[in-house]
Amino acid sequence: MKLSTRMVVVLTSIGLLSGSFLATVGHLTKERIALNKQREIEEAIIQVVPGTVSSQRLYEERDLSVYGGKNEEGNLVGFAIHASGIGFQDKITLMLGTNTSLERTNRLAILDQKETPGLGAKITDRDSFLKYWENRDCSGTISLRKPAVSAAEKLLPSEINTITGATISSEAVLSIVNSSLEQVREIIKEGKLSSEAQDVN
Amino acid sequence: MTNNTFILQSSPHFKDKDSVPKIMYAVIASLAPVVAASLYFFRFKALALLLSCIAACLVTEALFLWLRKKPLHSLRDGSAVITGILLAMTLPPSLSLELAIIGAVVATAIGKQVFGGLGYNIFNPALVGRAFLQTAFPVAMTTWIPPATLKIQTATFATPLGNLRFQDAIAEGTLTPLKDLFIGNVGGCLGETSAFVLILGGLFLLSRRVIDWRIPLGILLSLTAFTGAFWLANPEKYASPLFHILAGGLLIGAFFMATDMVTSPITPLGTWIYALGIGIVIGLIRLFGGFAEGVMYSILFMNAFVPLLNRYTRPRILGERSKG
Amino acid sequence: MEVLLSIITMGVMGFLFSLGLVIAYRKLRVYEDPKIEQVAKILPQANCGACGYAGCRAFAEAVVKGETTPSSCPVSDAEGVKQIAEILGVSAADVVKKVARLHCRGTHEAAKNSGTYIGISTCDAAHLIGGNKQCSYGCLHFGDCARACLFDAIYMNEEGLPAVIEDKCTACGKCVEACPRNLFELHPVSQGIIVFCRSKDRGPVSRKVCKNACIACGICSRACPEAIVIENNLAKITNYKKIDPEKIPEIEKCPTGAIGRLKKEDER
Amino acid sequence: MELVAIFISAILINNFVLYYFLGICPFLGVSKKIDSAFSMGLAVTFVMTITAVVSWVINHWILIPHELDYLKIVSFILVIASLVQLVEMFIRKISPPLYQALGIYLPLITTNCAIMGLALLAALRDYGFAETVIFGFGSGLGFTLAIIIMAAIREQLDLADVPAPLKGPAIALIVAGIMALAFMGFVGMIK
Amino acid sequence: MSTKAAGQEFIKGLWDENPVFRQLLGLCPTLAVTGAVINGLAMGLATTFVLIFSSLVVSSIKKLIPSQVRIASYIVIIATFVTVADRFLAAFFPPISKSLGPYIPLIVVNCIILGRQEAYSSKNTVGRSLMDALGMSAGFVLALLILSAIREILGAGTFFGYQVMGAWFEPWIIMILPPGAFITLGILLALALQIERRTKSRK
Amino acid sequence: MKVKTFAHGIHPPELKDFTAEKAIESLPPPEKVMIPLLQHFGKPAKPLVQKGDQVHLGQKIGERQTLFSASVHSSVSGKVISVDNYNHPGGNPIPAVSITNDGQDLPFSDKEETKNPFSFSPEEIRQKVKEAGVVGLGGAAFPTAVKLSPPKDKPIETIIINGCECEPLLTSDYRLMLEAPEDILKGAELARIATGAKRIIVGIEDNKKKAFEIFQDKIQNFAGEVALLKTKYPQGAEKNLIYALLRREVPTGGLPFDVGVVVQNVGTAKAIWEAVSKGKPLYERVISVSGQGIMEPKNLLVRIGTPFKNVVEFCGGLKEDADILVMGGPMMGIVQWSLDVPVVKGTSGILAWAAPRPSLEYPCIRCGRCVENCPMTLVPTQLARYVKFDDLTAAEKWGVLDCVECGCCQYICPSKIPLVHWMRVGKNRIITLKQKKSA
Ligand SMILES: Cc1cc2nc3c(=O)[nH]c(=O)nc-3n(C[C@H](O)[C@H](O)[C@H](O)COP(=O)(O)O)c2cc1C
Ligand SMILES: Cc1cc2nc3c(=O)[nH]c(=O)nc-3n(C[C@H](O)[C@H](O)[C@H](O)COP(=O)(O)O)c2cc1C
Ligand SMILES: Cc1cc2nc3c(=O)[nH]c(=O)nc-3n(C[C@H](O)[C@H](O)[C@H](O)COP(=O)(O)O)c2cc1C
Ligand SMILES: Cc1cc2nc3c(=O)[nH]c(=O)nc-3n(C[C@H](O)[C@H](O)[C@H](O)CO)c2cc1C
Ligand code: SF4
Ligand code: SF4
Ligand code: SF4
Ligand code: SF4
Ligand code: FES
Repeated sequence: MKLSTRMVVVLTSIGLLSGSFLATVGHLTKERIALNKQREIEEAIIQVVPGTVSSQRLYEERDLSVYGGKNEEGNLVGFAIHASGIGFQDKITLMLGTNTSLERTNRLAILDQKETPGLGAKITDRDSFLKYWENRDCSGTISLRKPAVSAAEKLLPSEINTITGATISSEAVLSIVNSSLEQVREIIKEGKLSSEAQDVN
Repeated sequence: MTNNTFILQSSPHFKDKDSVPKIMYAVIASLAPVVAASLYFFRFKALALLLSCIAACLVTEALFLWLRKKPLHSLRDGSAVITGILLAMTLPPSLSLELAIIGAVVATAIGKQVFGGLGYNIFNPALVGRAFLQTAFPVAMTTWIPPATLKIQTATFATPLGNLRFQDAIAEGTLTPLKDLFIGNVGGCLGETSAFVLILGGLFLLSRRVIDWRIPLGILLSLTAFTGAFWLANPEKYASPLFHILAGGLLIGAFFMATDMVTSPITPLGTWIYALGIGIVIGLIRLFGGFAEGVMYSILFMNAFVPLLNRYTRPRILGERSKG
Repeated sequence: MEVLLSIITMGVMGFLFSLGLVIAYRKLRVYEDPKIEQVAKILPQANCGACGYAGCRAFAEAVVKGETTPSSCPVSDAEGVKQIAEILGVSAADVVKKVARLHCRGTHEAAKNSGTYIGISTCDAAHLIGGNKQCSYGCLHFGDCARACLFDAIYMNEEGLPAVIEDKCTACGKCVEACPRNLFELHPVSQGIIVFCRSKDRGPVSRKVCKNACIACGICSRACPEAIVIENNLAKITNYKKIDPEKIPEIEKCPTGAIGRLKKEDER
Repeated sequence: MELVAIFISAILINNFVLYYFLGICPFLGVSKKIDSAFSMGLAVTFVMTITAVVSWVINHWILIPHELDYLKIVSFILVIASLVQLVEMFIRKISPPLYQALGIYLPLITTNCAIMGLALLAALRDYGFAETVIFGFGSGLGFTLAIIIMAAIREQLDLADVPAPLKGPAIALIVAGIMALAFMGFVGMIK
Repeated sequence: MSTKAAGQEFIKGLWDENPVFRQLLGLCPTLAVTGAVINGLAMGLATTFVLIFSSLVVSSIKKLIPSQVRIASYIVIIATFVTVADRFLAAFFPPISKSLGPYIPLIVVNCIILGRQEAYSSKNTVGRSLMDALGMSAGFVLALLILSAIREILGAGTFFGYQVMGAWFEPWIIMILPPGAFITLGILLALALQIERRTKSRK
Repeated sequence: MKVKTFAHGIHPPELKDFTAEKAIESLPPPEKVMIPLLQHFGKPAKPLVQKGDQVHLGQKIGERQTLFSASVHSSVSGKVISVDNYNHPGGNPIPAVSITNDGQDLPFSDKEETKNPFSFSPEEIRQKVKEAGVVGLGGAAFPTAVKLSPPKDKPIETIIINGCECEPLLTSDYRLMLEAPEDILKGAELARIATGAKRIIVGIEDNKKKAFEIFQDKIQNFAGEVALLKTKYPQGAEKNLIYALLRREVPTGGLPFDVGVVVQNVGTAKAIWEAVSKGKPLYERVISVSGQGIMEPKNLLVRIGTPFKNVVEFCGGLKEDADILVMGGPMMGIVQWSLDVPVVKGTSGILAWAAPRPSLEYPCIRCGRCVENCPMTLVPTQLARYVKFDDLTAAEKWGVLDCVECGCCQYICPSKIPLVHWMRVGKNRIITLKQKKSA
């Protein structure tokens, strides 16, 4: 065989072999990976919209998705807003649960962040920062309380305590929440929230 | 006729009396009012931090000299003491001594000795130590206590710049008055609170020609221009250049730290670029960055450019035709 | 379907890629004589430049192209030269092993200092201001030669003079170049008699500044006039080959020891 | 996120070398002399920008529509490798001086994680076309900035009394560490 | 191949030819994923997997591949195994996959792997290549473990996620961040060089 | 009057009081002179005499060999006792003619010049200067005849007479300016004629006001002016002087010719006058013997070839604590380790003092003072580092060859780094390398 032909043949066949091998592997893992992703979302929805049994994706664009959580009867119990934005150093992705009228928050979950450990990373702290987000008034914009107050009762209904030493991260979370709420209201007003939403599972 | 034995050396045979230790001790002398002010405002805490930083710097330096089998007399050149003093002067008064010592060790070891010791380091050692601490212990390094002279009891206390950046001080009308900034009756790092003593020390260094006047001048000019532009455009949102000059570590940085000869350019043009660059970066960080204060970062950032600046700003040799 | 698609994609990519490579291979191949690589492997890789080329690789290219001969590498030993010659299919020229020799015995003790030297501790720097020795011709003791030697063949002995370790010296000549006073010269290893002085001062002067200086008394040249003459107040060996071994004891009667065979401390 | 923000962030804040640790090999290997560092920086910027374009095209025109996600790694690396080769040949043909300046660095870049990392990060972040290109170009500039500063510092350190075991890569890494510290000052600037 | 020789093939990767400390290869992942020991270990194992299988494949089909397309073929082979590793982690260990981010796919450009194929597998028998790959991987894993242990213990006070430092200990956050990674690796390299110089001068 | 100057430079202590007010005395000719055959910049002269020959005062004993060379003349009458290597204040032994003085000072030729010197043609002037072996007395000892023969394509416009004497301690030029202003100006006028220049400028530092006033008075008869210069070192360095007076920059690697200027020292000007008007060869010169280590500092007219020993003894000898002996000025002079060296044409002074204990050398702290003060606007610290680490290409690129070795950088350096020594080592290495390459 001529050298050039051999080159072509060898590399092509390696490509073919690799392709088929990968296709198999890809095929075998595809579902599981999709499942993992979906489970992550689902768990987050269940966490931020208590009472959810099944959920549906109602809207999707980059950096913003809206899910609807339904209870056993199939009634909508709240929205789960999946949004992201830039934090102190890198992207923060979160999921916010609200009631059906978008007036009160249920809970907040941080799905992904690369903030400074021990500082900005406190936004994932369930016992402090995330706790302030439970059951807040979000009919207007939510604001930060600076400096933080020790007793949570002193906060206004639409206020969140700032993390001491991590104002930037706190503000980042706040602005992601506020702007996504704003967008979702806009979307609802324009009637773009899909009615025949796909089931998440 | 004569039994004199003579010295053999290359010309010149006259030499100026100034020497490295003399320069270093002049800097230490100029820091005396700054140290005194820090002792006055922060009392015992300042003394403890100061002494432990100096001691840790000297011990680390001695250790390296011993490891590298170098004569110990260079401990006496005063540069390690300056590093210790300046590091201490840039620490928050509430910092624990262990952390301060870690900072001093890092300053001397990573900031200076790994490069070969005095004269060879690229980055300002004291600031390397401080930056290390700030990144390693961000909470401890941004927790402030009020000066002893204020006689107030609060758990958290903001520095004038923190107040400006994170507490919306202008909108709330709680911006620190310039007079307090000038005298030093404010929170902040040990040595940065009183603008008055810093200017005193700086003028002393300028008059002794120890530091290059271009550096403080360049920093002040570019910072004034930068912050001034925003202030003029929107005084409701941005503080005045004078506030920016008097608040925070600007003066100690401009007079004592950016001027460190080892880590600043040797050519006049390079020095200008370096100084103007520092001012601009400080402005950027203070106005738009994630930190209230940017002096440390901007000096370190521009330190990194110094070799490049030295290389590309070589003065034109007398009689050299300009290229092109 | 999906599997098929991926197989096709990969196959096509592999095909295209290999095609590209084939073209590249055809168009861009640069021929290099494999001998160059072989020769380069044998060379000592000291990259000292003594051969006159920019490093061993350049020398290898030159040898293969026939611009120079294998034995022009002063560092390679006879074995190496032979190997290279075999690769090239030429015969190796005979190599005489040479070694660097110092022409000075101005030890700390023998040669007087002229003053207190303050300055850069290199020989060339000291030489620029006239040196730190009363003798203007002798060794300055700062060891530029030892630093220049890439093969660690020179060390500064306790008496302040450089000593050559014969086995390590490759006769590259770096020390010859480095010495500002030209005190080194390459001699065949077998070369027995050496003049250990370069002073052109008149006898009384040289005697005053250095105990071991040649004082041009002429004992050596009278002992062996066919090979040794006195020139510029200094003994000079005009023809090493003509030195009669029988006369060596006679030559070594030199009152200052400025001529003779190597002594123990001159080499290890 | 605006394009400007992506650009500045790629240069100063999320610098490829100093924040993502990508392209450390050329960063340490080719930073001994300013001139070669400069050429390397240019070559990387060039290839990064092109890679950004091409990887976006592959990802969005072939892989995503056909759900061939698992071919991403293989196809990116193959395409980048062949692309670099092509570019090399092309430059050699059209501009010998440019080839002189960049040529020897191009093959080095093929197996450099900065390039591959760029393609993967852009895909991971779901950037649009313009964003990807700006991201690629900015990251290249960020790399260039870092490597030039590093080269100037190392040229200076060649004339310094650095302790023997620290000479070379060790001191370069420590310098990179302090540079990373200094660059942290810009963090938080993009919101 | 004698067991002794095999042992040597293996041992050299640990120190004499340690890919990180001695050859300065694969520094990007070394720096990037060593913030936590678990990540370092996962990266090490993934690399090991890719290295071993690529070496096996390359050394067994080396005769078939013309040298002009060898790099390209190696890349395809390596990329295939990297994809396998990547998919596997994503499917079965999603949290690790997430925290390693793009660095698993980047194994494909890890210089260690291509370098070993070039320098070793393409010239040696299957058995020797296997031992070499094992040794190199062990060396790589070792380096990752040392670096990540230092970083995690100092940076978070934990080891494999378990608290090992007392409550008094204030974690050095810098160690988890990029500057800490660079400086620690720089110091480790210097130490390695110093040890090497010592042992050499003793010899 | 506005004082002219240039940027950079330093202010070392002047210390001119030792000898400024001391009139020039003649040193009695010694019993034996050793006249080196190389006392100038360039190639050594070829000896014209042998051991045993009888020579007269002013007789040519060494013939110039090439263009860049100068002839050498006997400074006494007597008998040649040897032609052999002899100590030279430059450092390394040089062939020298040793002559015993018979005390007669028999002149070699006594034909008095009758023609009006100003009516000589340029060529005649050059010839006479060449015959008289005149070299620059300002330091570099460059053959003056060469300086008076500018290339055709470089018209000369100005003759600058360098009366700066910016080196501390030295006062020989100052005394000459006070005692022989007319000879100097006449010499300058001859140089003007020889080069076809239009005018003469005499540059004098403002610490020599007396000389300045005398010259302002005398210059009336000549086509020229006197300029007052700031007292600063190195005001007398050619390139800086030209810049200070004319704001012209001599191109790097170029000569004053390139900007239409010839610079001559005051002593040289006087020597030109004497050579042309009296046919007197350069066999004696004025030197300052000064410094705290000399018993009685003096300005002396000394025969070339006189051993330093005789000169110093005439001035009362050395003090016991004197531990540095310098030929030339303290900034650029060359150290001597023995008094057994002859005065040469380039000897402007013999100085001795007790040097302070040398302070420790520190690493460069990059204070930039050397950069700020280098009159050539070089970057000395970087140059020294390049030389130290043997990066000669970089050193050359950064201009090490443009260094005039003035010593400002080393004077001012707080780290006490031997910067000038490094420059000299660097230049020497580069030049050796180049010679090797061209060979
Ligand atoms: C190394 C380092 C990391 C930091 N990381 C964060 C972070 O992740 N999130 C954050 O909001 N602030 C972080 N900060 C602090 C901010 O820069 C800024 O000082 C803080 O947000 C001000 O908040 P405060 O007013 O509550 O002190 C960090 C500071 C340092 C020195
Ligand atoms: C605002 C300003 C401040 C200055 N401050 C100083 C100073 O503190 N020290 C100084 O030496 N020169 C200072 N200068 C520069 C001097 O005015 C002068 O240009 C310089 O010292 C010239 O030095 P030289 O005459 O020794 O060459 C300053 C210039 C300006 C414009
Ligand atoms: C640093 C330096 C200082 C000098 N100072 C003087 C001086 O003070 N007076 C002087 O006549 N020449 C001085 N010279 C020499 C002049 O540059 C120049 O060579 C001389 O004036 C030319 O005249 P000549 O050929 O008659 O000696 C100095 C040279 C240098 C490099
Ligand atoms: C004007 C001046 C400023 C200095 N500033 C600093 C400083 O900011 N930080 C420091 O560690 N050392 C400083 N030093 C001391 C010394 O230069 C420093 O330790 C060197 O960088 C060590 O090589 C300073 C010295 C001088 C003369
Ligand atoms: S430098 Fe001299 S001693 Fe060393 S190997 Fe070369 S010739 Fe021999
Ligand atoms: S032989 Fe030459 S180079 Fe060697 S120490 Fe003596 S003077 Fe220096
Ligand atoms: S570098 Fe040369 S010209 Fe410049 S100050 Fe130093 S000695 Fe003078
Ligand atoms: S004057 Fe001395 S210490 Fe200052 S920069 Fe120059 S060489 Fe360095
Ligand atoms: S491992 Fe990242 S460039 Fe080599």
